[in-house]
Amino acid sequence: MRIESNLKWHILLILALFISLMPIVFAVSTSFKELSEAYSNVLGIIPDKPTLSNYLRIFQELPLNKITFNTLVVAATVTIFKVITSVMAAYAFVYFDFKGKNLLYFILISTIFIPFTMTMIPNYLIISQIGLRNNIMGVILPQLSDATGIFLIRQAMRSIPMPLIEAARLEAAGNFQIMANIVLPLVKPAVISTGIMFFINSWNEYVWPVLILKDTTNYTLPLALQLFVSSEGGTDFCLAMAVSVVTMIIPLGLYLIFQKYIINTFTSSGVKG
Amino acid sequence: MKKKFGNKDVWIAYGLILPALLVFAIFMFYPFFYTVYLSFFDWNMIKPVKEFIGLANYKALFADPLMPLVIKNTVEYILILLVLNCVAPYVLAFVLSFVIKRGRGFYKGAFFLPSVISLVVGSILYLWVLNPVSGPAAILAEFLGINIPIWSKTQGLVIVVLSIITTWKIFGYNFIVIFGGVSGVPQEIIEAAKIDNVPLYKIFFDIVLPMSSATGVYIFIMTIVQGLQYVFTPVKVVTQGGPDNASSNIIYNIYQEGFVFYHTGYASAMSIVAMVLFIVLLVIEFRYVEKGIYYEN
Amino acid sequence: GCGKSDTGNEQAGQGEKVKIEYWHVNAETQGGKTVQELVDNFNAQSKDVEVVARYNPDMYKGLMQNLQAEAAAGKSPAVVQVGWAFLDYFSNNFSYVPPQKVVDDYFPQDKAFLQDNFLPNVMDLAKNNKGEQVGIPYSLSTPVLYINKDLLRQAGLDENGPKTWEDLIKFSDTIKEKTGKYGFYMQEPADNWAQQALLESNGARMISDGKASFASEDGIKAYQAYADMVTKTKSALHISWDQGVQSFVNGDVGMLYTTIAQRANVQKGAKFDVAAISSPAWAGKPKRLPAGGCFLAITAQDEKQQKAAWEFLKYLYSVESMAAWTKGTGYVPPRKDVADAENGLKSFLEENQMMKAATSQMDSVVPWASFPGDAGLQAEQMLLDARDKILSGDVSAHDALTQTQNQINALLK
Amino acid sequence: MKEIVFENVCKKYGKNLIIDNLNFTIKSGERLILLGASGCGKSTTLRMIAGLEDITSGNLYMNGKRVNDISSGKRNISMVFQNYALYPHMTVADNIIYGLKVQNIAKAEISSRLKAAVEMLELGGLENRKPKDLSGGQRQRVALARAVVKRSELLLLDEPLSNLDAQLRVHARKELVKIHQTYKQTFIYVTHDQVEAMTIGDRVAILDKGRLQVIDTPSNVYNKPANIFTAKFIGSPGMNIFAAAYADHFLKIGKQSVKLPEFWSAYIGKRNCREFYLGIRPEHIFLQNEKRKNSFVGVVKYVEEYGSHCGIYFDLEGHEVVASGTNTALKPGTNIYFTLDSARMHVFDKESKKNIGYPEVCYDNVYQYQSV
Amino acid sequence: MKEIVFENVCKKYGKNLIIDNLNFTIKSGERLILLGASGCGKSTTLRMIAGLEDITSGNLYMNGKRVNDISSGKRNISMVFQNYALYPHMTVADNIIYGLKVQNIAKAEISSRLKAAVEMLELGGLENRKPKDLSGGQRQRVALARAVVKRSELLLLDEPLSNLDAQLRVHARKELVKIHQTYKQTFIYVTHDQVEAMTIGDRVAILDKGRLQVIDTPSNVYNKPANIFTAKFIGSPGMNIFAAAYADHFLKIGKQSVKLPEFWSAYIGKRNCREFYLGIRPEHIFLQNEKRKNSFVGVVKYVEEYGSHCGIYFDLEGHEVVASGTNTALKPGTNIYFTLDSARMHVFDKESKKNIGYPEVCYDNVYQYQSV
Ligand SMILES: Nc1ncnc2c1ncn2[C@@H]1O[C@H](COP(=O)(O)OP(=O)(O)OP(=O)(O)O)[C@@H](O)[C@H]1O
Ligand SMILES: Nc1ncnc2c1ncn2[C@@H]1O[C@H](COP(=O)(O)OP(=O)(O)OP(=O)(O)O)[C@@H](O)[C@H]1O
Ligand SMILES: [Mg+2]
Ligand SMILES: [Mg+2]
Repeated sequence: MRIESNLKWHILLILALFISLMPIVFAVSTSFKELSEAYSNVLGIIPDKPTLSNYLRIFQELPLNKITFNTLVVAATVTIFKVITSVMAAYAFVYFDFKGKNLLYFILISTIFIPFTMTMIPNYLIISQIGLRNNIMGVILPQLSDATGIFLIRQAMRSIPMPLIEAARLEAAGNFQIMANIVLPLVKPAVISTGIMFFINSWNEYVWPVLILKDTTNYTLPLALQLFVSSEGGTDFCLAMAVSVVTMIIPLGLYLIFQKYIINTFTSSGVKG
Repeated sequence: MKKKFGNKDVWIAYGLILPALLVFAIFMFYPFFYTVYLSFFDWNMIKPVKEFIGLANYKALFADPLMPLVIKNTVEYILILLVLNCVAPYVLAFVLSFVIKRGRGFYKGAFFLPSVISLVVGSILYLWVLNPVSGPAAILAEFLGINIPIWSKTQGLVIVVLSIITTWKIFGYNFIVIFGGVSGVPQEIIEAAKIDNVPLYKIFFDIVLPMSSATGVYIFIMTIVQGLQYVFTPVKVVTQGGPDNASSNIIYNIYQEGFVFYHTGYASAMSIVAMVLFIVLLVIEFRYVEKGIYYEN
Repeated sequence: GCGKSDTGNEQAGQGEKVKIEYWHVNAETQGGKTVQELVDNFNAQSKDVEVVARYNPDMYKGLMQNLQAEAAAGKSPAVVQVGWAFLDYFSNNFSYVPPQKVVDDYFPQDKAFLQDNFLPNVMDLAKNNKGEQVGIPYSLSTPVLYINKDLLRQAGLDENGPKTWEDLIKFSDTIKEKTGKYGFYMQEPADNWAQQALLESNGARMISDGKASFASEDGIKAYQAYADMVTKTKSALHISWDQGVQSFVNGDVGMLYTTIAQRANVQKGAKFDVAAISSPAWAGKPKRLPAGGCFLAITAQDEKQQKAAWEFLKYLYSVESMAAWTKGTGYVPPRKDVADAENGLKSFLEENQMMKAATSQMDSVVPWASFPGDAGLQAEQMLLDARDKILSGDVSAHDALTQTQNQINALLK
Repeated sequence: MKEIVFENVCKKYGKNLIIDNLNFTIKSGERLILLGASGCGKSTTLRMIAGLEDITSGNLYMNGKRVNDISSGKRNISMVFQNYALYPHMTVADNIIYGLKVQNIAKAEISSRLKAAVEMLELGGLENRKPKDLSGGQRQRVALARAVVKRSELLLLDEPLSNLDAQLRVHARKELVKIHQTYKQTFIYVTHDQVEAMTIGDRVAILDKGRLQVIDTPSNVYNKPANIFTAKFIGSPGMNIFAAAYADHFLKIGKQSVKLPEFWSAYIGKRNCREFYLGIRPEHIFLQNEKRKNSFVGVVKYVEEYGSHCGIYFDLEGHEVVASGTNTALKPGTNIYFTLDSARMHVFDKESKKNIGYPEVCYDNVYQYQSV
Repeated sequence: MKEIVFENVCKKYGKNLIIDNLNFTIKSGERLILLGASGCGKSTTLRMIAGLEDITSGNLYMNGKRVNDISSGKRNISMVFQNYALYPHMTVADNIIYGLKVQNIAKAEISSRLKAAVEMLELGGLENRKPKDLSGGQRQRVALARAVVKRSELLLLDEPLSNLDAQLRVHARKELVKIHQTYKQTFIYVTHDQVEAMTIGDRVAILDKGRLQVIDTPSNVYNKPANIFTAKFIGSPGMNIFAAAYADHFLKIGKQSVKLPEFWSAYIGKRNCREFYLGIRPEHIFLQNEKRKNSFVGVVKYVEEYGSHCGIYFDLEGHEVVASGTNTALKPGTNIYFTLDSARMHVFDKESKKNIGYPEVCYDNVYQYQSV
């Protein structure tokens, strides 16, 4: 395809990027400032007097390693479980005909529209009853009932040309093999992007863990962030930004690792018909 | 017409759905019915007795003068969100897939970046960045001779800013997903259109959009769903629903009724009504939109 | 540990320490560290009690929510911080033991502890509208006026700041005229605390006889004067709290009316000559400043827990603990003797002149108005809505306050 | 090694009847060619055999067993799809051996089969490419290789060579036959190429709009077509067919008439055919430079050159007729004289459009009439 | 109506050189056939002309203007893609007219063109189907219809008829020529079908591994192939080529030798060719029932029947040779005698594999040597 004069597009894109990335740059830069500089040198991206004191403080005052680990466990468990069950269910919905399929699907998908605040109280009672308060399992469990993955992956599976499945079936490949060798590789982009979404959402989940977790050693990162945001005493932006940066690092790193992979999967699945 | 798998494999299908179904039963369906149950009671979460009041909560709901405002705010917010998070990423994905070649990977990575960051962080950041008196945006605007209005206390504007904050969070993800859908349109089909001298915007509307409509619908729904879920944080951190409820919306209102005023029954009724509204939307989507969607099978 | 159940506040086995939970709202920037220090010290010295501190985000409202959920699950912590605004709501909805009762039941030797150590007007803050002592005042904050002396001088004003609200209005307008910057910002969080000070100091009362009564002539006049600064002369800023404080610290606002609890933040952030002075009064009228902060209530349900709770409380209210607490949070100590004691705050107060603004106005402290009954929280929200209406300039203070008063009274019935 | 029986098989898409009551048997080890116009239902038939398409009504048997409800995987079949259906995410090599891997065949065996297939289909050097980086013909060869390595009992081929150049096609065709001779699979082969049909097929089945027209050996189909449809369908250019009449030993075409040989006169006379359709293939029209006894005359319209020979189109009493020849210099508008090879004439009933058959003498000589 | 000039055009995919220094001119209004083995770069060449593929180096001109950087849309081109590239979400009718709609052509005009195309390609009744509900051949016809309705100056056709049955193919081919005669577009046409190449092409270009082998009229390509590659590539079965020698008026093949006609002796003698490759097409081998003067002898290997004729494969001094014939009854192992049509013999240089040319007498008679 021809490369036309795309300068105007590039300018537009860079501008949009500037707007969307500025806050992040800002957060990182503030996390290395002293409070008085954060107020007086608002625009300075590189601090006049760069300091690590914010980071030192938060790591001294909080078991941040443990907290990060907790968050990772929660996000990873939730992601893995949801991705696996979503793929399984989506596969059943796309490649099987069975009684009540459409109704079941509709009911599952409808739950996407149930606000979490609505099921929060009963869920809290359940988690209390099975004794999982102040336990990251209690944070994990209710997050598992989420139909968005089923929805997205089903959409993706529906766009696989049927002849590919047929060809595999002719090869006497069983359900498991078709799923593993044909369907999964072809819906990889969808699975990965769903997984990323799950991970990020769970990583940043705040309302529910606040209710469940008590000890700082059981905390997840967003709760740790909340420790530095107080309305009455005023927010110490520098500390808050330092925690924010810690909160961002892992999902960002994971994304950067996966990004190449995603680009590859996107570009290698282009043959249809 | 195409054959699916043989009939006797049906139990496999059930087996595949079972794990998901189990979690749903415990953490979604049961709580849901419990909420329905609660909506017929007057209760504040701790009183030992729940007082059965029939449909009174629902009646009160429809009589509440706040409801029209809250619904209007919700609709406004969603509309803005849809423009910023469905339309814009679609255009961007199209441009990146079929118009420009250079820097594709870079743009993809960069646009996605903000969506990995927690909204609490985002809200705090924006509160600071967009401070109309002394935030960086205000200082920059001052160079250009522009005064930033005090949005957090301005009706209408406050919704726009909340939308911007959630957009910052949602955009990147939507973009990546749509990019996947858009770049799944076979190159040769675009080429066929290019040979016909079809202008770019027509390629977009006539070919790319319909062919990636499955993804589009997903993003459309997710934007609404996630948008409503996400907006909760900035509303809470930035405006608490103010000024004078100008930034409140259905989800925040449910929260406020349920967890600030402890009108548990009333909040439950509100949840039910909200959900019914959304499900009606969903049914409409299934009925009409789904027909126009192109699926490979 | 999956399936490991949490036995925290239930019975503890013999020989083991009794474990109790202490719920607080102190973020790391707002005394959280001190809470942990105090708890650790206590645990180290106590033979049979172990305290677990639990932070509750989103201030007292957040704590109240969590407590609600906990209660719904049939559990409760032993000691909780209760915000003044939640006094009535708490006493109506949760089961607690009056501290004196615990003392009387189990600790006869401490019988006079509360009487001896607290001013009666301070103790009264923690009484509900039925006159029952719900808890013990723990942290106190009052609104003070922070001033940017550089800006005042620049505007040719007295750098010691205004003494009355009337002066403050003039100061504000002058700053606006002379420097182009904003003259004044009064905190606008999701509560009506600062505004109560403004109104009640002018002779109005938020509540009288269990009914809303703020829309009196005095109340309306005070509110309108404040609103005029925002809408007419535009010398005062109408913005959210965080942003308002930020603007003051950045030097864009001349005077900031907010809680003493923000002292550390202002002091650390400001690069100009900053000071805190006592809350202004209306000319010729007495100041009435609502108490911010919280009291501690005992929510422990059984004897063992209640005993442990008191042991912990006694520790928290010791002079040393109180002093540490004040240093860590910036609150004003509710207990007598702390300010002047050598092992208390003596040297601290000398070094931190800003604190003086708050300690010196202790005699003007009144309870933070909280509307009785389940609808109290909703009433509070109505006041916030009224504030937005008035400050947006669309509705006069008279109309908005009157209407809101009527609505609240209708609700309270 | 698989016998397949169609018993009243019908297939509908929605309301459209696509396959209309198929009844025939494919013998075990046979190479059956499926011919028919575009859209007549060839691919659908293959797909039903493969179990990829439900059978709307009727029964399908394999080796005597009803298989309507047996899943594809259990039928031991390989197939070359018309649009290849290559796995886009796998390399060429992986595409080819995927089915073998699934069957847990030994590594060494797999790689030797892969090597053989790659060689046979000239895919060397492409093993690690993805399908999208291949040319059309290369993709088709990968699809073919994938079907061939499996060595299953039944090989379904849907226009497997359509995108290959002539040389490669000849080569692949021969290799396919070799494979068949080694493994004796049953072949069902869809093609539009007459040479392929004739050289590969043991029998040819011709479909028209979902209905079976004829199933017979290639040479019978070509030389003794059962009806006009078949006659016209095979051969390129197809058979010339035009209305003719018989009267008193004379064959009349329009205003022209020539005397028929006795064996035809007797045959037609006995059947009392007055008017009928006469069929004659282009290569059985003998062109002459000048008028002779018994010759017809036509007017040249145009000449098409095919390389090895040419097609001479001329007008005969209002019918367009084509004859094979080598003289490309014939000018449009000039007269042309010709005789018909009477041993290769076909006569079709006017009503039923069915072949009325041949006099005995034609039968015997059908392959030897012309000396080399 | 469009003249196209390739000037040192090269194309690389990664490191693979796919098109190697193309230099040739396609005349305005010409019908050019692109031939070549699978994977030789035909589609790539079309795609470069269409502007869908960047040109790695060299220049491409249209009507004298360099178009390397002109976008496809501005080139006024229609194209039939090898894999159709139909819009899957549009009906057949919409697929066909989409390009016209975009150009804001009047409704009436659109519908009349649609009607014409649907008729021409026998797509009636399918107008409202989606591509995935069509058979392979139907899809191809839709793709062809889409290209044809546009009436642009340049029509690029990538194996446009490969999935059609013989009858339809003949029909479509003729329609295409008619369209060309009406609109005088430039056609560039990729095909593997020799008959199509010969009948449609004004000239034929043959590619081998991305290099242009020859560009000439179809009859020259067939009858006077410039080199062995071309000679072998066109014709099916292809030309027989085997090592031979000349000595003293005699043509020697293995141990057999026959006397050459004088014109060949002189021609070869003059060029001092001792050893060379001899080429002879199957239809220029005359089979005899018994040994005659000047005839070679071979041993029959097998016979392939093609319907209108058959291919007789025999061994001649260790070379496999094929001759056209009609006698399918020849038994493998029997002796076969034949002569070569000396006017249609081709002699290729042993080193360069290039054709050394023909004696004058062959030249003149090349089309008339055999009487009809
Ligand atoms: N994206 C690509 N990357 C690498 N090689 C490619 C790519 N696309 C095509 N090729 C190679 O380029 C060569 C030419 O391909 P092209 O499609 O032009 O062949 P073709 O002549 O049209 O063949 P066919 O008759 O089989 O369609 C082939 O060998 C093919 O493998
Ligand atoms: N999903 C479908 N819905 C409706 N009609 C269909 C569907 N699939 C195929 N058809 C129709 O069924 C008929 C038979 O299709 P089939 O693919 O078997 O034809 P074919 O003989 O293989 O033709 P070709 O030679 O063109 O590939 C065609 O007319 C086609 O239009
Ligand atoms: Mg087909
Ligand atoms: Mg090609």
